[in-house]
Amino acid sequence: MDDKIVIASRVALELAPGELVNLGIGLPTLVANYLPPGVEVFFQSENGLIGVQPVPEIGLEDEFLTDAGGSPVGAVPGACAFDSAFSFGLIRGGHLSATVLGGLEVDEEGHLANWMVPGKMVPGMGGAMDLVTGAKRVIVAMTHTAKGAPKIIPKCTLPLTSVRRVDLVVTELAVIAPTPEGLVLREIAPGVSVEQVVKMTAARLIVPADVAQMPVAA
Amino acid sequence: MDDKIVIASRVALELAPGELVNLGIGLPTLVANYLPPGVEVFFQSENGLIGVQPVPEIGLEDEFLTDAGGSPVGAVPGACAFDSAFSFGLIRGGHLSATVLGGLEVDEEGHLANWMVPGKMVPGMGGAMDLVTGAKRVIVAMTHTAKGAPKIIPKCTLPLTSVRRVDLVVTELAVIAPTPEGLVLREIAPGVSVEQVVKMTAARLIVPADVAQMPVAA
Amino acid sequence: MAIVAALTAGTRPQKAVSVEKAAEMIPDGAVLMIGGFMGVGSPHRLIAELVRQGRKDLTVICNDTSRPDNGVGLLVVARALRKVVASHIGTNPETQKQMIAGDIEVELVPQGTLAEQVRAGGYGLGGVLTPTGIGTPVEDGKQTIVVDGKTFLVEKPLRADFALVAAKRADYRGNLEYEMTARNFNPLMAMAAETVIAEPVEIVPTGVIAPDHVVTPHVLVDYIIQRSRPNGR
Amino acid sequence: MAIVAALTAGTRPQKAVSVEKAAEMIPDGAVLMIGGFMGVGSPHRLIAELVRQGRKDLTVICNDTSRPDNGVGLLVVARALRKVVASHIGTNPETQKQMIAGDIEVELVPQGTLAEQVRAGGYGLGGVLTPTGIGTPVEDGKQTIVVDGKTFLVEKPLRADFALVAAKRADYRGNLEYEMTARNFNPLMAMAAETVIAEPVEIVPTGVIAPDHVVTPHVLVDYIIQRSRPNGR
Repeated sequence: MDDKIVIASRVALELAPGELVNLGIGLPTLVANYLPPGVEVFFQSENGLIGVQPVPEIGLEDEFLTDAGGSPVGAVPGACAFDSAFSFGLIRGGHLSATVLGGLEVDEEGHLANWMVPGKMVPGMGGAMDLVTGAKRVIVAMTHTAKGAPKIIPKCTLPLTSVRRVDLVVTELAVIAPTPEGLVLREIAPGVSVEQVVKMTAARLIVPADVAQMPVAA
Repeated sequence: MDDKIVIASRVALELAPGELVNLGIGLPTLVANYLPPGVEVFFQSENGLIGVQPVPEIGLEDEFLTDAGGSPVGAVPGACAFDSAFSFGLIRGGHLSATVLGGLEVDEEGHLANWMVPGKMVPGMGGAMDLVTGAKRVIVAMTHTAKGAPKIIPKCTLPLTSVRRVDLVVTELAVIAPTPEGLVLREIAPGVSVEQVVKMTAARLIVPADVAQMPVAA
Repeated sequence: MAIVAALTAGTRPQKAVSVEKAAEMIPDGAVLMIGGFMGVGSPHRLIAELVRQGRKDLTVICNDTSRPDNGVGLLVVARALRKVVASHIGTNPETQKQMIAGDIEVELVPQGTLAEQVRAGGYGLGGVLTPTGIGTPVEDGKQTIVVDGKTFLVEKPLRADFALVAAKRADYRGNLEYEMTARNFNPLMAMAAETVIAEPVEIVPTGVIAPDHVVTPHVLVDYIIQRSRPNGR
Repeated sequence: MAIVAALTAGTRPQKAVSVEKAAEMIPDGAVLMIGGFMGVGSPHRLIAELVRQGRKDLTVICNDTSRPDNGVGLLVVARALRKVVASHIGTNPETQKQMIAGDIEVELVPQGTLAEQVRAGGYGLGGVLTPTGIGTPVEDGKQTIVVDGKTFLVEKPLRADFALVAAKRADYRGNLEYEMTARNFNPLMAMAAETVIAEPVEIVPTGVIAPDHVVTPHVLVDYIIQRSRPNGR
């Protein structure tokens, strides 16, 4: 199965009915496709909307309604629009149940780096720093490695997004929970061994006796 | 002529077309009645409206539209409603051309005290401190004396409303401009002498050679 | 027969409550934000019910205590309050009387500062930097800060256990719209409390309030006071 | 014959201007706030006209520099900018290229901080106290403050010479309404500049926009870009 689907479908299980959730551009956006039946989650787009959904039909795009990447989206009935200060009031003020973001690095303290590679890629942090600082739960959805190199490492080498410890890291191999004690391996993907995960992880992993199997999309 | 009418009609001459103006409860509210013909001024009410006007007919009151004193008002076409943070953003942010407020004391530094008499009257400052601190021009509209005692004094004895120097003081006897050099007597009311004004003023008044006659409502 | 479906089938939390149930959630001693300006835009049914239930020792953050027979004034007269944080109490002699007698603690705050403090509490900001109050008794005991050579008061964020907000309209989800000067502190307070109870004048189907006209998004609203019934409150 | 009365007879300042005249008011070197998010809600006609007139050395405060062929991106490609203050430039390779070459100064700011800085500039606040950016490069060289034991960055207010805002509708007075995610920074910027130029999609008679639906009050708007004419821009 595609790594992205494994990750997105697993993250989707973290979301509860009625929650307000912000999905980052890219992989995190896919999470919306894997919500369990009957689970209605409200998606915020930081450019100013609660109630984002896909455009229902090609040709029905509203030129004044896009996601934070500038791509056309739709809106559910009961959606609400607002300005950027309000949008980040929701984010910084703890009104988001969860934010799902991509990551470049996560370290043993649960710190996330995901907004720049000095000298190479300086896109800007956009809303990421506010999201990681303010959301009730921060879920990092990323591939376990980049070109074979572990992204979960002892200490971030890239500039941090926030000093707030993220709550969960979901990769195609594992689900890892940063805690005050360190990174706890919670689940491993089907067909993957604990040893494989440990090998692909540069950071020290705390491996409890009861590592569960990661539920993934059927 | 009624003192209040003298004061209100003189203050009205200070307002220019298109300006945004906040009138305090009481005497300052009367100013709206004396705008010169053709001068359209927009009145803000700090409880959340630009475009306040009197209720056009008895019986047409909107229960959700009052002035800051809780009395029913009307709204002009093109009025706009907003929350209290926005309302005071207009005020504190310098978007008001002028605010007209009552006063208990004004002193030689141009400081205003108008919100409490310790031990006697502690109504609270409401919006007065923000108005005096933030409006482009602060015009104090008040009677020259209270029970015979001068209200324009060397130094305020009551707690200040703001350390910002007010721009103009209009009483039934005179128009006085606080300046860095002190209180300058600009105009005297018809039938009043400079000596009378000086006598009724406890503060030192700077009296130029060219004290004008105060124009009042016909 | 009334056709009232369970809108909340399975997964969605129930928001509609009676005014009695809503008031019962609020314990003695709670910290409340109550919307309204001289009673305009105040949740009158909730206030009356709190009085009826005999609530005590409340701390209330509000613009003013209105008049003795209106809005927050009713709670003052009922001696339900231990403390009031407000910008103005001058129109309610009962507040002044209880304050002088030492029965109620009153903290007076400039109106614009109060609005920003409530907003900061809801927006996750560490405080408000305002020039308002500098050189006045409002400054007493407060931290100041110099930014680019100008001195500002550092006013702290405010939060509450409950926000009681009045709205013109709510939709089924809880999106709120306000009317004219009844908006005032309501949308700010709806961001700044653990539990938000909305008392709308009208309830309309989802979608009736256009997205651009929603002022308080439904995700902020925990409970919607049911319409009063012919034989009830 | 077109029936266009002088609405401004005698006492009211004229607000309607052509896009050419509006752009001419903006000198080289000016500090601009430009609304929009990835070009959605940006004043496209004004931007194109500034490019056409060859404006130079501008400082632009905006959310992002969009793509090279859209929104603020056009100004970047035209090399009209000396400095950009934004939260994101990653979608415009031209901005990155000029930044690396030292041709344009880029100040990156967290999006929520940028929004509050613009708001603080318009609201007369001394700064913004935010937890965002603490312990990251955003903190470098900035003042911090401890409030109730928590550390916050002190981010300064932002103001501009001109705010160029895009709106869905303006009425004759200049009241503005926005649509969906095209609102973004526009209403905040309309508070924070010496001169505010609004570029509406539609212009409607005064009263068509209900008071509760006005987002930017007319008193903040100095100029309204006229509708394009069949033979003009």
